[in-house]
Amino acid sequence: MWMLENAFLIPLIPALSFAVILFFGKRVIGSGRVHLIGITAVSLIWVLSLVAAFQWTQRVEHPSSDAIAQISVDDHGDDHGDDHGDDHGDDHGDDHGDDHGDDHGDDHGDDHGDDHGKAAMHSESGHGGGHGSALISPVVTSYSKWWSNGGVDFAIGTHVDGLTVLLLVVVASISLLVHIYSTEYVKGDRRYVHYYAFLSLFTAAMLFFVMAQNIVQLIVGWELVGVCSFGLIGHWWEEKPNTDAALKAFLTNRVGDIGLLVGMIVLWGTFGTFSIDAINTAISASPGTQHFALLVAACCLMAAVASKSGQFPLHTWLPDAMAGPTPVSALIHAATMVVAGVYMIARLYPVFYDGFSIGTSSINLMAFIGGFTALMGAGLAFAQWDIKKVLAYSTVSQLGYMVMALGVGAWTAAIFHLFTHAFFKACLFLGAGSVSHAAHHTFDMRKMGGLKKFMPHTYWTFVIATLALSGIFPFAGFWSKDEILLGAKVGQQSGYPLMLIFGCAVAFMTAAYMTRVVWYTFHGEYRGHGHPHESPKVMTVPLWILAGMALVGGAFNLPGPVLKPFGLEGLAHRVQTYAEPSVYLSGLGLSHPDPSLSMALIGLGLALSGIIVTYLYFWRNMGPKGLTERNKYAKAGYTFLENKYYLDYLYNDIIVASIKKPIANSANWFNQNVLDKAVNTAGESARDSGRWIYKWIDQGAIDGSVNAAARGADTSGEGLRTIQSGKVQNYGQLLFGAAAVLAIVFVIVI
Amino acid sequence: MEATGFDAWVLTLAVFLPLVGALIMMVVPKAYELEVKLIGLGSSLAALAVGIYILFQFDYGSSSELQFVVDKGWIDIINSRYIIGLDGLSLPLLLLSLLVVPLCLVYSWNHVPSPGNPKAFFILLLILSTGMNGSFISQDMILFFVFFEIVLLPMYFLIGVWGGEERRYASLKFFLYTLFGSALMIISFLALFFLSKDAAGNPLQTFDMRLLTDAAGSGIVKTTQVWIFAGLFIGFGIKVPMFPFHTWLPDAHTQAPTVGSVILAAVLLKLGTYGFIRIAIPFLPEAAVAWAPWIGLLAVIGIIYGALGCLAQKDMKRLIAFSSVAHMGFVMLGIATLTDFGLNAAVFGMVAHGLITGMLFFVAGSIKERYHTLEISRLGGLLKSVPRMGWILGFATMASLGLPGLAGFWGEFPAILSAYNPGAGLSEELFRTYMVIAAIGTVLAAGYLLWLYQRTAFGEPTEEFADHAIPDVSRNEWIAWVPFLIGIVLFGVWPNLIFNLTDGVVSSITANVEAVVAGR
Amino acid sequence: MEALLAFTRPPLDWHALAPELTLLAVGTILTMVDIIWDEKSKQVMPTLAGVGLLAVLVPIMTLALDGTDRAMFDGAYVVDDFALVMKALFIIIGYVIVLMSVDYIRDGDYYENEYYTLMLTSLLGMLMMASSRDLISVFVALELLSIPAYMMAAWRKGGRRSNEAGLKYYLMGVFASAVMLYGMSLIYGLTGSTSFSGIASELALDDSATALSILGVLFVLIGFAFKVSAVPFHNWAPDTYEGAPTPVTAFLAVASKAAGMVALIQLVFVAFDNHEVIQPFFWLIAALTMTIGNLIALRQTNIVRLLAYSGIAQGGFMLVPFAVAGQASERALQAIVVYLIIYAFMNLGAFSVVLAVSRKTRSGELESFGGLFQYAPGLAVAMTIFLAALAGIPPAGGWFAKFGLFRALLDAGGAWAATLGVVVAINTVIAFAYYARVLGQMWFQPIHEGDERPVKLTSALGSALVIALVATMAFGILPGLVGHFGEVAVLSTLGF
Amino acid sequence: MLLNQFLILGAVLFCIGVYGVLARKNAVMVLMSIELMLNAVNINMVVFGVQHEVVSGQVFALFIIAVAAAEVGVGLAIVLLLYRNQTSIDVEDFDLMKG
Repeated sequence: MWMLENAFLIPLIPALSFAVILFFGKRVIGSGRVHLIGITAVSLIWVLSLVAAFQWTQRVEHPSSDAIAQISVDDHGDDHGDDHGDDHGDDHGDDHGDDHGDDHGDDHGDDHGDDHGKAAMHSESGHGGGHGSALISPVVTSYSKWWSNGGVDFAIGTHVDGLTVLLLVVVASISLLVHIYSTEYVKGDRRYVHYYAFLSLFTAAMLFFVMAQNIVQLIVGWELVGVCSFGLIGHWWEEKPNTDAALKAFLTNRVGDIGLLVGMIVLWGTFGTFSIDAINTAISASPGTQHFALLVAACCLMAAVASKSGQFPLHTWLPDAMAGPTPVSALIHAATMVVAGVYMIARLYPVFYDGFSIGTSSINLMAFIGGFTALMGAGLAFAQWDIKKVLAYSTVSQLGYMVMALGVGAWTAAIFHLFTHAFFKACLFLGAGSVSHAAHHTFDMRKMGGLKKFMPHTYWTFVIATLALSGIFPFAGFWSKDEILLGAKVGQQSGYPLMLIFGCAVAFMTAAYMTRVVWYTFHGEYRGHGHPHESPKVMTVPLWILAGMALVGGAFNLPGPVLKPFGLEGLAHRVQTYAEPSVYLSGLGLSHPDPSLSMALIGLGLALSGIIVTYLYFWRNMGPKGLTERNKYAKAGYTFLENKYYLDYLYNDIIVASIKKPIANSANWFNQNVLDKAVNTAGESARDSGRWIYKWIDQGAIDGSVNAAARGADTSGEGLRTIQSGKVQNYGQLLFGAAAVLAIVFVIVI
Repeated sequence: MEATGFDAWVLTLAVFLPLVGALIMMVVPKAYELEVKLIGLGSSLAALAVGIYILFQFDYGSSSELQFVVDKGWIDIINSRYIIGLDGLSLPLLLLSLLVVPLCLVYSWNHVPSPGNPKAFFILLLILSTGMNGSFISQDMILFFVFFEIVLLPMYFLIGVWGGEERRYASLKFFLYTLFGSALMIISFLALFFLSKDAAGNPLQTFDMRLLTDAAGSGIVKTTQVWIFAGLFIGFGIKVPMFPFHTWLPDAHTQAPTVGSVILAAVLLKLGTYGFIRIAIPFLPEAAVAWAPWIGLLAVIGIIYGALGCLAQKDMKRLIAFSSVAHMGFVMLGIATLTDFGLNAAVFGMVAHGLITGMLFFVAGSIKERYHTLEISRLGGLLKSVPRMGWILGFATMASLGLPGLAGFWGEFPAILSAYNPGAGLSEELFRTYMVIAAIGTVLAAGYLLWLYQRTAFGEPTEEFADHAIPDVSRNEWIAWVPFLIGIVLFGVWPNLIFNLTDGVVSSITANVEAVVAGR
Repeated sequence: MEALLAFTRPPLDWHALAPELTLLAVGTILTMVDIIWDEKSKQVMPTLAGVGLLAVLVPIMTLALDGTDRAMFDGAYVVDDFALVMKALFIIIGYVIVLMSVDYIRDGDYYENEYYTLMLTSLLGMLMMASSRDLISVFVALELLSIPAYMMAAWRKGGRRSNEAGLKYYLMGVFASAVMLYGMSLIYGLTGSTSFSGIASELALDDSATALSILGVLFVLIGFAFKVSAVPFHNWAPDTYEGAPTPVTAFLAVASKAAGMVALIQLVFVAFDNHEVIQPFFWLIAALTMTIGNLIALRQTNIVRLLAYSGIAQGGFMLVPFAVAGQASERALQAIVVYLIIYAFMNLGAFSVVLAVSRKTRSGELESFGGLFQYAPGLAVAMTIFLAALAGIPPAGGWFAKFGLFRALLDAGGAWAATLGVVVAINTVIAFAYYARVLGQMWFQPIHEGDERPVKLTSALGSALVIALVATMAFGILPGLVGHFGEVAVLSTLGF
Repeated sequence: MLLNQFLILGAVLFCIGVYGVLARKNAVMVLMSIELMLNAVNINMVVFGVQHEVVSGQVFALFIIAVAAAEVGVGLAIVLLLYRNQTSIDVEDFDLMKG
């Protein structure tokens, strides 16, 4: 398990490549070739992360021997979890096997882990903790003292478990593809070197964040990725809009960071430790004991999540962030950085689970924010003409989906969706990039159309990704979305009906607006100018790879029943098995809903209807105008036309009328004029109040009083000069007068 | 434990070598300009070398004890002695001030601002450094007071002679403010001298800081303590500067020559906070507890207020100056919590602010030198016209807004953190409120700094400078700046460098406070 | 006839009188020399005077080494350590003033010989003042030091300003001394004794002060408050200082103020010990003097006049410890003496710089200092140090003097003392405001009338400057030197 | 003996003197008034001396008389000087320096 204990190497490599590129990029290597360093570094960590992932699976598959002793202890917890729902014997047993593996491990692991951890702290010996806990705890933490302050030790190290390696793989893969893709996309850019330097830095920061051993590291990584995003959004800083967008992104995130800081501090104050492992263990050991503190912390952290993962109401920076280069949008603002919030929730899940009492409630802040964001994002996606904006809002919506999933207790589903979404959304963005690359760097869909025949690769990959996003069987999105809906339906102790409705609506709308995009971009007549052309291999190959993942990504967490016919039940729920930190979650009594065919069909149906309706709508509108006459024959009733008419009607008066016009537009209006304005005016008003205070309070009152005192002294000096009349007899009078007065006063007083 | 042999001399050397250099320079005629400069640089470098020697000789195991102690008679008649010593609290600050001065000399080697006269300029800088170094190592209140005051005149002349248009007003304001503060300060010192008693209850009648720290204000009734603390509070608070005593700072900074601002920001302001930690709190723990809520309040007001002030500025240098008010607010918040956590954060904040804001002022000065203006609206596109400087500015900006991994963050974050659990039975609710406000302050900080950066560095250069060929960072500037940049990164990545040093001292201080509060 | 024969000369301790006698001899020699070769003697006069003054230091030293307190005329005239310290101070001041005067008097072709003779006479009065422990001797000493000073003030016979200065100084002086005498008469009437010790014991008898005693004490104190130009008895000072020849101004501002202080010390700490009037009176006077002196100084444009007001304010600082004479007599006395000594040197230094500069610019206006730093950096730095000392900024000497004040106040403790302390603190700030105007002229301003000619520093003036500079810095860096004298004074006066 | 009468006489004389000093414009008259004050003091001294039956009072008086003579001498000299320079001995006229 070497890789797991020395995972710290993984962020180190891109960090080095960043330094190399920045300092030797121009001089030594030559601007044109810096990408080589970046790509080498990233492919290296890609390999490493795969190794890590493999070793992790080994680790889960073969729990260490001394652990078996504990089985009996955990059985109850498990059976309890599995009680409700129809039982599939093998599945059951299978679960058992795994759960034993994890569960008994944790009881042990924590103590040991901690002991060793402490030992490591005291002896300050590098990975003592790691080695110690590696044997038995599913979570591999290895850390050493970073700095200590007032008796509080701050560790730096890695916290590797299923979730970590999953994110490792995602980040490394997509970063690698983006690196390759960019070599063509930003070729000959004015700041090629800086571009790659920042890509490396971002990768390093993101990995650092993912592997954070304690919440302080979480904060550090969180901020660092934020800065990289700032630098890359403002990559073309000559144009003011870009820098505005960059500032907006950074400042909005800073607002969330208030929540982050405060929330983390509350956690620290409550549990007296920074270690994620310790905090989670503490909560799952005795749930509910710290409920209020956790509620506060969770609320604060939600603000952070909202800002980083573009949740309502702090999402407005994300669409603007599209000002950055498209590959950056794919990497940072679709696949990795923006899911940092989701990741943090998952990472500190006990906090939220307990704080929002997800287990018992049937609605809670996180679920609602997530659901609402999903709905709103989807609605907004309709109103956009800029293809990247559509994708951005779609990202907002999907992130909302994930947050909602976490809010309803469907941990695995959320992470699984995070996993799949990363690939197909990256694919979509890169596709969009490829399109604009072809169509003279425009992102306006009204200037596109009919690109299908010019750029088939882009088209097909885009379609695949679209299907995946829409959740069409058997594409990746289908499986993950299905699990989320299922989770919303079943919930923990009670279902989340509202979330289920939101989920379904979003499923439908997603399919609809994505079809719209596909339509406007690739079908119909080319409305732009010049001759679009397919992008070169270096761009299309990554597209295909991602498309492939979008196609098969679902396989990583197939439900048991699906595999049963093939006798592959052993491969069921891999993500759940490997990624889910049952160490922490089991203590919370988190249960998994059993797969249900009906739910899957409903989800699929919604998606399909969305696509069909949209397709027909456009198909119909583009036909010869004779069709409108046929409308009149509706009553005469050709079933086929009726159907069409029915659909048409449906679309026009229900979908379009209900979604596009009121909801989407009003949502858009609200978004632009209220939320966005609010964000901007917040800045403005701060600036104005600053001016006011400076003018009136600082320069006026405070400084004024100081200067006034000085002036007062000066003028009184001037006044006093009059007693110096120059007439000697006045002097005498003053002298004797003073003498007399003093005499009288003293005689009276004393 | 008095130092012996050479060790007994190192601190004295570190303090007075620059002064010796200055005296030699005085007698060398102006005509030999180069020689004069070399003597100045040499003496300051010699002092720095001594500092490095100290760095190696320092016993980090017992960083909480005074080391290199010298205790010689000075003014027997008032029982004030020449006591100097160095512990983990003084070491970083001493080194900072030892480092800054030679860098400033290098920076202004060929760029002594008008009206020129490098000889006088260098001499004043050296005298200044003597005063600063001395303040950080003196363990006798009168000695401290003398060094504390020595820095005034040189800075007054630096601002007044080599400053901007409003220089006379600014320099005088700076001087009078500080003079007032120090007058009240000396009153408080004397009150301590007469009132504090030792454990046995008989009067100490000493200025020896070590004894007074042990006495911890015993024998002084609380109300009196509060009054004495008030004197110290004003004396140090003006220097920090704390709201509402801050108004001298923007003027002084704006008008001062570049190195003047750098030294002001990097070292002089620290004298105030250092005084709080070294003198005010340990000597008068009870009063400190009584004052802490108010200090905290003023600190957070300063944070928000300074930030808002920054947003209002049109002049780059003035903006940076106001940001100092905000940053020192964080430092004071850390101090106000009276936890060793907070005090450590405060010390770290001092060093970090010294490096970062010093760096910012350097850049501002160089920009002024090239563009002859610091009006934000007239600047722009620095990244295009002077890319390297633009990057350095961006770097310093990021550090200043508290980006993790750079020094600034470790001053801010622990300070905020410490407010969650204030020490010495201070009201948690109150300080947690402060914590949240301070956290909001970080947003504003990001706001004004990025706003500054956007308007100065991003975009295209303004027309008036578009066609000028403006030189990028020069050799001397590199020499002067690189140490700052390295320091910012180094402390950001490895904060323990400082926390390790200060922790011992600070925890003994807070333990003392806790004990006293518990005891009475 | 019998009575005449019955007269027996009181025992004279010649050694004790040696300093006075030497000074007298020097004065006489000067006069003789002047009478014998009048014109030719001009060259040697200053030298003679200076050497003579230094000669006076010899007996003072021997007495100091001998160390026994000597009293004569049944305690009316005492030579103790305090007296010796003060005498030494007066002599040194006198010497420095001679150095300052040489070129001034010579260039202005005034009567030289008489000038020095008169100055020595005035110094003689001061020496007496230091030893007087009796109303009569104090009075005589006072007049002996004042009357020549009147004439010196009016020394520039042709100059109307000088005449006016003389007139004002004279009229106010004699008026004040008349008031003082009236007070003395009342005191005498109450106590029936003229010796301080007698007065003290008598006043101590009646527990609460009678109106008469209050009146008496008050008038006597006022007489000397005038001498130290305390507000509101100060008006003469600015005019006289401005009008009088600058060396004379220095003499008045330093020497005669010191003499007044010496008298006050004896009166307050011995004669009127713990009288009810003392503390409130001095609290008020000190506060007024500091504040008003400083405030008016803010508006001055003439450097000498500015220094005059600064001198008034400094006098106010010196008066502060009297306000706590009761509670902290020891530290108070110490503070006054220390302040007196340091003040003497820093003020003399400032005046010598003014002399040096005005020799070139021929003007006493503040502007004449413009850009001094650029063409005479040495002078500028020296002036900076003296002003810093006056403002009380370490390491220049003044800080220790101010420190002494605070020390005395804090030692006394209590609200009134603390309040006065704050007043002092504020006044230090105001004071720097106008010292800074001089500094600003020297450092920040362009050269006055663009004339860059360097300032020619004559040897005499230069040495005066050096003495003052060395003393000021020494007292600042090693205050122990001066502090010691303070303790000596305490010991002998209060018998601690 | 009638102590108080003498004291009152002294006081009255003193007050007259003060008035003269503060009110009369002619410098010579001012000098005279000062003499008046001094003599008031002399009366006090002598009377008190008699009352206490010690001689020091008279001695003091003698000293005062002597010193007063010297003072007046100087005073007249100054007045003469003034008269020579600006042909006026009105003390009101001498206010070159003020403020």
